[in-house]
Amino acid sequence: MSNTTGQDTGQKPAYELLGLTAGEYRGICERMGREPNYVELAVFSLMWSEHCGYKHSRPLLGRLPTEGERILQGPGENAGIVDIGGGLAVAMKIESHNHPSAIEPFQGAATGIGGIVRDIFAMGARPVANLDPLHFGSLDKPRQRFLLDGVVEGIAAYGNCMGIPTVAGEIHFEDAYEDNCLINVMCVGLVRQEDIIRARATGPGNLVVLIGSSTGRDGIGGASILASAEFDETAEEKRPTVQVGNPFMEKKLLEACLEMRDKGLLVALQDLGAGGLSSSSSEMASKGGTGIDIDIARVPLREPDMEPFEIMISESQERMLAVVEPSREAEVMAVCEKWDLDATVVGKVTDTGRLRVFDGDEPIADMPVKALVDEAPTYVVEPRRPEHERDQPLPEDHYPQPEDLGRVLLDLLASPNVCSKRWVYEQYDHMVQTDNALWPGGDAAVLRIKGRRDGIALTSDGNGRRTFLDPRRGGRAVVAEAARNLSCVGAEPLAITNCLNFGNPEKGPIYYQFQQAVEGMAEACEALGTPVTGGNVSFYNESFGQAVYPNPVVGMLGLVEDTGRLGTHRFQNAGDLILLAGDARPAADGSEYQLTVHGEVAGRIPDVDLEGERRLQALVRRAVREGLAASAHDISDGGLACCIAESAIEGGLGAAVDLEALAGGARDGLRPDLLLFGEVSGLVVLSAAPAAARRLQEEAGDVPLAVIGEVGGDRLTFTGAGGPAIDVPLAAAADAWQNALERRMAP
Amino acid sequence: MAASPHTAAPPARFGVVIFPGSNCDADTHDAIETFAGAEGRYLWHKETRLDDLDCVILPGGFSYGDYLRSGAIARFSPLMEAVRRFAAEGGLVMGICNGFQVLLEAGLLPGAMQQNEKLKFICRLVSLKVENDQTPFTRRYRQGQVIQAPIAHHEGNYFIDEEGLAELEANGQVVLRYCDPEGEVTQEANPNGSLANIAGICNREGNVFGMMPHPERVCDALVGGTDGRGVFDSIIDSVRERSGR
Amino acid sequence: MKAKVYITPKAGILDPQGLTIERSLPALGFEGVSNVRVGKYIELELPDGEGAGESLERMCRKLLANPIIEDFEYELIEE
Amino acid sequence: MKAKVYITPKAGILDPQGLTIERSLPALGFEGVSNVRVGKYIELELPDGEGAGESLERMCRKLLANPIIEDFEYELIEE
Ligand SMILES: Nc1ncnc2c1ncn2[C@@H]1O[C@H](COP(=O)(O)OP(=O)(O)O)[C@@H](O)[C@H]1O
Ligand SMILES: [Mg+2]
Repeated sequence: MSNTTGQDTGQKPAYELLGLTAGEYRGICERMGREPNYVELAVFSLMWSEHCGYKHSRPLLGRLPTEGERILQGPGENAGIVDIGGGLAVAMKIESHNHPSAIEPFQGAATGIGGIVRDIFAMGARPVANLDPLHFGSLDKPRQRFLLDGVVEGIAAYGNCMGIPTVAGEIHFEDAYEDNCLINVMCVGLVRQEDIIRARATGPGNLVVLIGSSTGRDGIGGASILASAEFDETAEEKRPTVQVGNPFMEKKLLEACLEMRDKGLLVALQDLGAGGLSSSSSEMASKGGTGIDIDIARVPLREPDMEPFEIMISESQERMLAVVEPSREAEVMAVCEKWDLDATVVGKVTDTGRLRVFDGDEPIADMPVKALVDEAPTYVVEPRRPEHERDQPLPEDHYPQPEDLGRVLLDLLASPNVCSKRWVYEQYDHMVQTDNALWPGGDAAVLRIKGRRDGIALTSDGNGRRTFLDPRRGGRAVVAEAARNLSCVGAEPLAITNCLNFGNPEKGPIYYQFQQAVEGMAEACEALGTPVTGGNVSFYNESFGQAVYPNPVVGMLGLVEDTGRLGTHRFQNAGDLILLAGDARPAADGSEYQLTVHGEVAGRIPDVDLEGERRLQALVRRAVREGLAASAHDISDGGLACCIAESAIEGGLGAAVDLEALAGGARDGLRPDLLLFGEVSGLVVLSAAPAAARRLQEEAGDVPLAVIGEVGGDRLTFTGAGGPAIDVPLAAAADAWQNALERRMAP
Repeated sequence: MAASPHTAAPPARFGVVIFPGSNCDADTHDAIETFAGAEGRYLWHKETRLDDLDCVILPGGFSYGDYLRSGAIARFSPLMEAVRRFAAEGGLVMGICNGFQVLLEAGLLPGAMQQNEKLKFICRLVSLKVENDQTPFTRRYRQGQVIQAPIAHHEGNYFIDEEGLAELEANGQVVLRYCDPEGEVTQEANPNGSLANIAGICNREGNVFGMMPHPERVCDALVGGTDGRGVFDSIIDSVRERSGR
Repeated sequence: MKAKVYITPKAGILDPQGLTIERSLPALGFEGVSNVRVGKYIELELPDGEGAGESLERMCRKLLANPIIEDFEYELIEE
Repeated sequence: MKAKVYITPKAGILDPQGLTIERSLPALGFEGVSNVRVGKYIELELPDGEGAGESLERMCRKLLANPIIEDFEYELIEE
C-alpha cells in the first residue's frame, strides 16, 4: 500500500471514507505513535464507530442504575446476568437489527436473532426464550406489509430452527417508522452460576480458536458505515452485502459450546458480531488485561483473495472465538468435530496489551488494545428541547366526544396496535422446550424452571409515541409498564435490559430526547428496584431528516414464586366482580384513541406516579398469588374499554361496567370517551369472586380499588348516568380483535 | 442415561435420537422420564446399537436445518440403517414432526411432506381424532376420541398418491386426523392442507408410527395439557405385554 | 465437471408455492399468468470421469429429489 | 407462452443449503462434489405478446427473485 491513511489522494482521505473525523484520526495517530496503516485504520474505524464505541451515548448511559443484590453481571459483557436463587442465573440481552432488516427483512431479522442468541450462549447459558419488539410504518402501505411479513418469517426461520421459543414481543405500527422500522430482538438464557463463562482472554500462551462458519465478505463495513451513517439516498452505495443466516450452523455451534462448557474446556468465549474478528479479539484482550496475536492466514475463508482488512472486519455470521489452554486443544477439536464444525487455532493470548495481526509470519497490524476498546472519543451535544413538546396537556374538551362510542371500541380493537398478534406468534414455535406456563397473548410470558416451583416472567415494552411527546415521562412510563405487565401475571420484577432506538444524536433535539428518556428510565428503575443489566443503543434511525419516534424498548425479567399460581388476563367466571385498581386520570394525549379517532399525536402524556405504581403493583401481585384475583390485566393501548374487552374476549364472557363507579378520585368529572379510551400509567383491571373482592378491598390499604362492574353475559356494556355509552355483542368485539391482523395481511 | 440402579427391568426403554439440528430431543426425553420407571437413552446419529431398546423415537426439530427437504439428509445417517433393521425385527419406532418427516424420506412410512398450504410455519394447539386405537402407540385412547396437541411445523402438508391413500385407509394406517373440537373432520380444521386431514400414520405392520403434532409437549398440565401421555402410556403397555415385564 | 439439476413438482401434485405466487401476481399488475410451478435449481461440480452421469443420476434419485412428489432433470456440462 | 426462470444465490452470498448438502455428500457415498449452490426453478405460462419478456423481467425483479441476494435468468419458449 503506497499512500498513507491520512493523505488526501485527490478524493477524501481514507479515514474520512471510513467515517472518522480528522480529530479522531489525530487521536489514533497519537495513540499509535505513528500513522496507522490501512488494516489498522479499518480496525480503528470499527472500534471507534458509534455502534462499537458508544461515542454519543456512553456519558449518558452512566446515569442508569446497574447494581443490585441479584445482579451477577451488569453491562459490559455479552449479556447481563441475574441471580434467581438455587444456584441458577438468567442471562439476558436485547439488540437492534433495524437497518439490515429495512434492506432485507427476512435475512435482517433472522441474523438479528442469530446475533442475540450468540450473546447468550457466549455467557455459557442455554437460550430458553426469544422476544421480539417490532415497530413498522402503517400497514396500509404494501411495503410495510412486506416488511412485517419478511421480518416475522425471518425470526421464525431462525428461532424455530434453533429450538428457542419466541414467547413474547410487541408490535406497533405508525408512520414515524415508515422508512426506519425498528427490529429489536431479545434472548434470555439459563445458566448454573458455576458455569458462567466470561469473555476474558486470560493466560498468555493460551490459544485463540475460531469456531463455526468460514469468513466471507459479508457485512464488511456493516458496523462502521452502515450502522453509524444516516440511511438515505446514498444508502445504495454504502449497502454492504446482505448477510444470510444459517441457523443450522448456529444450532451446532450452540450445542458444541455448551458441551465444551460442560467439559470445562473454555477459558473464555465471545461471539463474533459487529466488528467481527477485530472487535471480538480486542474486547477479549481488554477484559482479560492481555493482548492477542492473530494470524489471518489461518482463518478459513469462504471467498478467495480476501484482503487482510476484510478478514479482520468481516461480519460473517455463526462464528465464535474461544480461548483455551494448549493442553485442552485436542479435546476442543474433538467436540467441534463431533458437531461437524470447523475449528481453527488462529492466534494466542499474549501479555503485550496489543492486538497484533500477522499474515503468516508477516506482521500487518499492531495496535494498543486499550486505545481500541476504551478510548473511543465521546461527544456531548448541546441538548435542545424539540419544538413540538408542550408544557401542558391538551384541554380535556379539545376533541369533540364521538357519538358512537361502541363504534370507537370496535375500531380500536381492530387497530393493528391493539388487536391480537396471534398471526405473528403462531408463526413462532413458542412451545419448544416445554416450559411455557403461560402461552403468548397475555401481559407477560412465564416459563417454569424444570425441577423447581418458581419460574421466570418476561415482557418487552416500548412506547415511542409517549416518549415523543415527553421523553422523560415516556422513559418512566415504559419501565413502569413493563413492571406492571410482570406484576399482572404475579411476578416480582427483577431487572431490565434495554434497546434505545433514536435518530441522529448529533442533532440537539435528538440528543435531548435521548438524555431525557435515559433520565426517566433511570428514575423508574430506581423506584421500582429493577437495575439495568445491559442493552444496546441504535442511533441514526432516520431518513430524509425525519427521525423515528424516540423509542426506548425495555425487556424485563421477573420471578414467579409458584408457576401453579399465575395471573392471566382472562375473565374466569360469570358473576365475578370487575375492579379497577390505582388512582390515575387517563388522557387522550399520546393515546391510540387520539391517533385512530382524532388523527393526531399531540399534547403531553400524564406523568407516572412511581410510588403509587410500586404500591399498585405490590397489591396486584398479592391478589394474584393469593388466588384472590381471577384475572389481572393492565390498562395500556386502547384504554380501559379495550383492556376489559380483551379480558372478556379471551375468557369468552361478557362484561357490564358502570361508568359512574369509575369516575371517582383522580377521575372525577372525566368525560366518558376519556374514561373509556384515555391512557395513563398506573391502572390495572382485576376480576374476583364477590367474597374475594371484598377481601381485596380490605387489604388494598392506600391503593384505591373500586368495583366497577360484573363479568357475565354475551355483551360488552359500559353504562353512564345517561344510559349505555357502549353496548356491543361480545362476538363482534372478538371478531374485530382476533382477526384484524390476519385480514390486513391476507394476500 | 445411567443404568437403572434397580435390578428389576424398567417397563420400557426408549431411545431418543439426536441428529444435528434436532431440537425436541430433550423435551421428548423429559416426557419419557416422567413416566414411572420408563428410561430414555439419547442416541447420537452415528450410533448403530439399538438392541437394548424397546422403542426408538425420532424427535422433532430441524435435522440438517431441514435444508433441501425436511428429513432428506438425516435419513442417510448410520443410525437410520440400524433403525431400519430394528423396525424390520418388529421394534417400535415413532417419529414426531421432523422425525415423521425423516421416516417418510427413509421410506419407513409411505408418502411425503410438502410445505404448509399457506407457506407459513404454524404453532398452535389443534384437535386430533384418533382413527385407530389398535396400534401400539394409541391403544390407551378410544376410537373416535378427540385429543388436543400442538403442532409446530412448516412442512406438514401430507401427500400420497390415490392408490397409496386407498391402501392406508383400507388397512387402518391413518391413525390421527385433524378435526374440530367436536371431532368433525372438516376442511376448516385442517391446519396445513394435509391430504384427508392426515396428522399421523403407521406402517402396515403397525410398529412404525409418525405424527406431526407433538405429544411430548402435552404431558404436563402446567405447560399445556396431558393428552399426549396416552401415546407414551400406550407404548409402555405394548412393551410390557410383549416382554411380559 | 459442472452439472445443473432441475427439480419440479410432479404433474398432478398441488404446488402451494406456485399457487400462492400465481394468486399474488394480479395485485402486482401481472395479469393472465398461469401454471406457475416452483421447483429447485441446483448447480454443482462433479469429479470428471465416465461415471459422472451415472453418479449424478443416483444423487438425484437418492437425495436431491423426492420421487414421490418431484421429477428431476439434469445436464452435465463438459468444460 | 411458456417461461422458465432460474434463480441462484448471488456470488459471495452464503448458501447454507448448498453448503450443508455439500458437506453431507461424502457420508452418503458421493465423494468430490463441490460448489453446490441451491436455487429455484420456476415454470410458468405468460400471455403471448411482445411485452412478455419485459413483463417477465419485472416479475422476476419484483416477486420471483430477491435481487438483493439472488440472481436470476429466464428463457421464453415460443410454442
Ligand atoms: N412480535 C410479537 N412476538 C411475539 N408475541 C407478541 C408480539 N407482539 C405481541 N405479542 C404478544 O401479544 C400479547 C399482547 O401484546 P401487547 O399488546 O404489546 O401487550 P401489553 O400491552 O400487555 O404489553 C403479549 O403476550 C405479547 O407478548
Ligand atoms: Mg399489558
